[in-house]
Amino acid sequence: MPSIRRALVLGAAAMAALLSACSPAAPEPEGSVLRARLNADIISSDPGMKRDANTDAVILHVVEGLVAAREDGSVGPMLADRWTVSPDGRTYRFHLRDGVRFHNGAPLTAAAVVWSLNRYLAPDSRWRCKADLSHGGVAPVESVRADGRDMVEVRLEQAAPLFLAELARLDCGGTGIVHRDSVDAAGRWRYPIGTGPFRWGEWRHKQFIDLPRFDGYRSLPGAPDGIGGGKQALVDRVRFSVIPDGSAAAAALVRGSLDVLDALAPNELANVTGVPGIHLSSAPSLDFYGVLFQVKDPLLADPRLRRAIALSIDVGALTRVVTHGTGSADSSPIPTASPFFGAVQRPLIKRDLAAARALAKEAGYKGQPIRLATSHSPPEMYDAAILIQAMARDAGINIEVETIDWASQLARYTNGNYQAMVFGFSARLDPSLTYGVLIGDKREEPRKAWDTPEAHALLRQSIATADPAARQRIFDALERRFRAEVPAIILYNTHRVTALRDRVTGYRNWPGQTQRLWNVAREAR
Amino acid sequence: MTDALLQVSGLRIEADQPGLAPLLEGLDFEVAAGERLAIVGESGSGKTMATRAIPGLLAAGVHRAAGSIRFEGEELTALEERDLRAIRGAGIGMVFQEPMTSLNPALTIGKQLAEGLKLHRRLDDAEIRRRCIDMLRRVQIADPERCLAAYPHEFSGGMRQRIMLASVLMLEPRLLIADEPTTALDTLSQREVLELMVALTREMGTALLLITHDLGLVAQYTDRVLVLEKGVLVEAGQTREVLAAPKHPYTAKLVGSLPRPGDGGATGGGGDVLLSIEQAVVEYRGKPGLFGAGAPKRVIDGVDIAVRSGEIVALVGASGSGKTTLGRAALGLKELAGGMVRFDGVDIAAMDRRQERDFRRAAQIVFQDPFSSLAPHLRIGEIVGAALRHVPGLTAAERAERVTRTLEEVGLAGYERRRPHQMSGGQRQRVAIARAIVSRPRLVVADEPVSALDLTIQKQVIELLQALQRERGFACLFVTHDLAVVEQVADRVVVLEKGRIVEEGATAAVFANPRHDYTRRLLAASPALAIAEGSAS
Amino acid sequence: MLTYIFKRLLLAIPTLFLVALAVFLLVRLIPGDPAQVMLGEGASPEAIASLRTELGLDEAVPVQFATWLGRSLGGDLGNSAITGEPVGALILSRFQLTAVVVLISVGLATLIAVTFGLLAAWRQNSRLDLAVLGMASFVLAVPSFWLGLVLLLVFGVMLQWLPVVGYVPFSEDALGAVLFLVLPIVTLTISETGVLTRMMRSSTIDVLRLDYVTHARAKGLSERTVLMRHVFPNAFAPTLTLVGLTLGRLFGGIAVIETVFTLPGLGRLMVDSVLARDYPVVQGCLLFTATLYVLVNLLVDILYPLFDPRVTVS
Amino acid sequence: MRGRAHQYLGFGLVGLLLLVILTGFVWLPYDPLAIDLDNVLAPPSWAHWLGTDQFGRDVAARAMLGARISAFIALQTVALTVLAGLIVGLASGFLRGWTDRILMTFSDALLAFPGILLALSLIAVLGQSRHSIVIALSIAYLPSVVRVVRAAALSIREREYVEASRAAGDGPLYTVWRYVLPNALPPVLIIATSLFGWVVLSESALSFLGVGVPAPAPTWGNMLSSARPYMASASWLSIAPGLCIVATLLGINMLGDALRDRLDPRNAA
Repeated sequence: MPSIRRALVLGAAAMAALLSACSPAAPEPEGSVLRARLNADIISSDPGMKRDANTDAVILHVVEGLVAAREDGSVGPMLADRWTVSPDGRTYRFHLRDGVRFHNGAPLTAAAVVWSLNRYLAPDSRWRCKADLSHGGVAPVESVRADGRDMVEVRLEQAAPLFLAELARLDCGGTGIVHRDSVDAAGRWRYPIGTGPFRWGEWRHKQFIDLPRFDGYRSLPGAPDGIGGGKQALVDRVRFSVIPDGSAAAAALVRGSLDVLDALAPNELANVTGVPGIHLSSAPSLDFYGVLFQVKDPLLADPRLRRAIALSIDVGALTRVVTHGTGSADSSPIPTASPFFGAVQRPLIKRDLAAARALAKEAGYKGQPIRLATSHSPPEMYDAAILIQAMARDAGINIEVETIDWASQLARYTNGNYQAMVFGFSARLDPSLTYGVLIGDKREEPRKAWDTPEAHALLRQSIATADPAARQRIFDALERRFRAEVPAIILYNTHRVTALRDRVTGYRNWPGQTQRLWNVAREAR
Repeated sequence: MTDALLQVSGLRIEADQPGLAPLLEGLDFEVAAGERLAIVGESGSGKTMATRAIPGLLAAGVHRAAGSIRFEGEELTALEERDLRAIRGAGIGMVFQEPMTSLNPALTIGKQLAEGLKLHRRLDDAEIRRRCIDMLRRVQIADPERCLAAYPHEFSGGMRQRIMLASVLMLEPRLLIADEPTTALDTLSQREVLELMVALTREMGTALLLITHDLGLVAQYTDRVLVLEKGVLVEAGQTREVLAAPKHPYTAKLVGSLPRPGDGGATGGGGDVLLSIEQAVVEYRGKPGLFGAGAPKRVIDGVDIAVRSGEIVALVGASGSGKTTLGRAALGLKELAGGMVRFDGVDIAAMDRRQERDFRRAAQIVFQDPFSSLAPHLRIGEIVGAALRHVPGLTAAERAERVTRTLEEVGLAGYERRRPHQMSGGQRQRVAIARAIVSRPRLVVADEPVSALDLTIQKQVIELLQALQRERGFACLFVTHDLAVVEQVADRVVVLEKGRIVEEGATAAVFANPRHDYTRRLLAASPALAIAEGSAS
Repeated sequence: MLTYIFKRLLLAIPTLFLVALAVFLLVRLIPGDPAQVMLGEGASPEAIASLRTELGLDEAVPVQFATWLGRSLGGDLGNSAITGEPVGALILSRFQLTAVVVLISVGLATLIAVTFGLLAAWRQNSRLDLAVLGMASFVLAVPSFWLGLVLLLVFGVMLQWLPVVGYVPFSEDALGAVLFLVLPIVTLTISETGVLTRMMRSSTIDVLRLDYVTHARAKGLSERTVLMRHVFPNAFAPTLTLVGLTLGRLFGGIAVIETVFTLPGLGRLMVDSVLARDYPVVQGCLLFTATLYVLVNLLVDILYPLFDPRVTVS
Repeated sequence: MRGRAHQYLGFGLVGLLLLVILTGFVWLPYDPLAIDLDNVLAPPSWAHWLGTDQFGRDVAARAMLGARISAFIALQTVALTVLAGLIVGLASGFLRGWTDRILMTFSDALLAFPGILLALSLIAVLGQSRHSIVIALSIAYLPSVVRVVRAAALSIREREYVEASRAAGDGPLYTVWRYVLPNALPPVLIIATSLFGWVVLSESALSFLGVGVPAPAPTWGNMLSSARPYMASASWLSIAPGLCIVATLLGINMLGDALRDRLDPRNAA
């Protein structure tokens, strides 16, 4: 018996040791804290290098670029308060704002900007926009140089109307300008020392990222607009908690352990709507979801069958159910919130079962199964697949849903290894970029769904054209071709829905889909 | 017997499940202080239940329905559990049958000995220890100090039963209930434990209630005897009188089934050598160590035995002598590490397929445990028929016919469709015999074929085996620890001790004039022989 | 004893090698790779190719395996392909939490199971036994994540007694951490109690049938003493083995509970890493849990003789 | 008595399950795959006894079809695992020696693999389908069955009737087939019933982690996991499949207990 007791005592001691062996103490955040949620941990703190949407959202609180995306998709000033473009469209001269300082107190200089830009464009850089801004890209940069203390000059190899839009791209970290001390002596990344309203604080992996207020922040004048405009940190600290599970996050919000629950999954809306003390903020996104077809597949090579499937789907009803009434049904790749969403883009493809049957028959379709790949990331893609399967069944089209995990889906998307696939594309601010994800040469990039010479030509035109009216005409032409060829069926654009505790004020959603916690206040209770 | 120590009257025990006949009915008996009383009966007679009811320790599922139990004038059935506990151990001690399970494997001997004393006598630890050591010495445990710190599994069955005895008698109870205390032990330990028990109880003036199925022990160690049959007391009286002149037919049957010298007797067969074991060595692999196997343990060490056709050779020895292993080796079921076994002159390890098939048919075995030797999922007909699988040229009908006839011969006509669990132990052993003889073997190895059976059944099975052997004339290697049986059946006897032959010869000669000390001890320890001699004198 | 431990560890080497090889091949058989996952939907083929080179994924698989195995033997499990954190440190930090939850839960479950299993068996067929057996069977039939969700809903959301997210390490906010861990621990405890209780009950019933229990009663010992001294240690030995197996299983597999309660534990790390194709982390985790499994079983075998001295370890 | 009551409850619940499955072959209240977008998340009513899900599909019909699919997956898995387990376990336990050592090393390696992760990776490799789930779960549970069979084989090979078979000149394969296998079946039968329950639970846990049986085919597991976001707002979605799982497992476990009592040698007549 004593030996048993000894064993128990030993066990208890071991447990106590384990308990106390946890990481060293960190002080409890003081002052006002705004708590927001991320559904997954960020991947790195290096803007636009190793990234995903969460990473972008967090990093954009810390760093700022020369220019910034505005809510209407256009580009406005940020660190540069003004700029000029040479008549040949190849030289951009940016004037830096006065009095802007990095988080370490160092002033923002042209030299710092040049250093940052060159780091992004360096040969070994993995910056997301590097390919676009290098030789062969949409806006190839020839050189970057400082002109005095507050002037930066960028020369391009050719005129590129999309150059500023590239610089403002959220998924490239807004081309955020960081201080040299963000990397160590060996050139390895440490953490971002930027100019944003919040400083880089503590990143506890898979748990949280703390961003304290930057007291020396110098705001642009005026109202906030997208990533730009007037920005102010109204709380002492922002904490992004990593909560992968949606239900748990909703419960946390209901409990009051969260202030801001962004990117609320549509199927979890019901958990927070109508709960006292919680209100919602929503805005349409510039993303789009749809079904991609592999036009090289023997069965789906026939556009009539693709059209038949499109005609069998009730896009409106599907959108309502899948997005729980939050999304906008949209048959065009151009999002409803885009300024280029016009009369040609607006009409939805109407469900017409008789026409669908007729087309399928014409195409010689005899009930061969069509495999529709989908995943649970996000769950709406899965729901959409289920509905498409059920709706196509009504038109005698036999779709088999194939659920795979996100990484597998991504691999198959990249290789073009699918018959049909429900897929979503994150927000692109410019329609050329939106079409760019669909149009491409399948031999070089098998992931591109649409590969006809006419589409290539129109896309190239849209990139080279600066006049909005001319561009609209190009996009209208693209739209007509798209609807005739049906390389993909577009279903909807989501709305970004954010649930907030009532004590949180000033939060606004925007089409860029990132949560913005500047200008947001939290009343003490 | 006015001041009886224990008075049981009108005891009735029933199963909890209603509607069943009582398991024990109207039992009356008394035990006087210092008296030695035996309760005998075969399995299912209710003898164990009767004694468990005394201190109120009936197993779950049965209960005392009526009757009174008075111990030292006190009515036990009326006592509270708490008061009853004060009597258990201190007043009434109990020793159980199975030495392997009656000591707690998780506690040291010292702790198990001490806990009774601690409970019933207020003594300090040093005194308890002193008494424990003293008691262990009295039950002849060699190194009592070391024993106290040891765990039960470190001891043999006989030693454990002595330790049990020590732990019970240390409390100096007035009554000791010993339930088949030596049944699970081999002949030698059996005698030693019983001698000790009798000597110690006599010394302490403790009454002994000995429950057994073995009339030999009754005769040797008790004053009075009660005979139970199916829950009813059929006869009671002075041991000597009851055994010499049983009044009840059941008692007579019990007494009649005791093996007696000269009974039946040997067949005196003996032709050519059929089986010859030459310089056989059997080893068990040692525990595998980190680098290869450990040192092998030699259990049979250079044994020579020859069995002639038609002869019965008994292989005797205490447990651990290697007799069972040798029986298996004779049939090639245990690999030899040295020497060889010849059947009809051919080395069985070097047989070709056809020879091997013939050998397997010609040499059969009957196992000790009728519960494990019959495949539980097969019918009797299939079990017996399995032995004919390798007999060439038999049609299915002929095979069935032979099975039927053989079952008739062993007295189980019409049992083909039954399954083993529907049969009694004796019947199963008959099936095992049928399986062995159905292929008309020339050699049967019988490995303790009756030691797991009740006495009356033992007698029937032995007689059956003898009759068949006489009729068919097969040779038989009869492995047993029971010398009474040996004397009854064997032509020759081979005595095995620690894997070596210590004595061999014609049965009568060895019994009359044992030359080796081990043989003499075996003979002396055999209670059945003692009673035969006792009643003769 | 030391020889025995040494020998057992030596025998575990082929097992662990097999595990390592299997996981290494398995993760590479799954479509998709970390480079694609990290760069996402809009990445250019060149970017993916260059990242693959950087991660060493375009070397031959046997070469990759040899390199990884060699480093692992030296104690270096490599760095996460996604975040670049050292895998060893990552596993340890996540394992602390899982270990705390699992150890406390299994400890509590064992305590409950032993108490009720013992009592139920002691009063076999009584109302108490019926209730215990019924509860144990019921608990065994409830999916643990469902149980967790229901508890979360009731105690976290409806009654608001306990926090639902925001695990903080003990060192930062001991009370907060304890409160937060209540629900996961309760869920896991309930889930594991069923099978342990049934095991304890049936092995107690077996022990109660043995002679030494009757012998102990025949000595006049009280029921309490009989149960605690004579029944418990013997009946506990098989349960202990089961506890060991349970520990081994749970150390690698409370991903579901961790998902429900948003715990940054080892199970979640493994599932996330598989889904993100973070090969080094998956490999490291598997090697870690497999080693742990071997060690826990070794520990049980070493502890076993305390309860059953018939079994010796050498 | 108690044992009886449990047995009857066990038989009753399993009988109910069978009844539901069989009824499902001839009659379902609605087409379990048909969506009705005007009637989503309807609470239980006379028209829809158990309500409708987020696509307006009838929960009762889906639970009935789910019973068939879940039970079928469990049966397939159990059959596959038991078959493989018997082969490996018998080989290991009867032959012993090197065969045993090698097979046991593999089995230990499998055991040391966290089950859920093994299933997750295997399903990712094989592609998400019913077959993958059956195969993955079979592999994950194989060592448990192997252990049981091996232990049984080890003990049976020491029985005297096996020796009797050798003494009669039977070859090892015949001995295994005729004597070892039939007597190893009772413990296998008992673990098979437990296995059935584990598989139902594991399938639901896999669905919860997103790799269960692919839609639109319903299983209790994927119904439960897709009901999860509506736990608070449409609780009927999770109650029906949850109760189905609990009832089935309860029934199966009690049946297993009854079987155990029946097959326990101590309780044999």
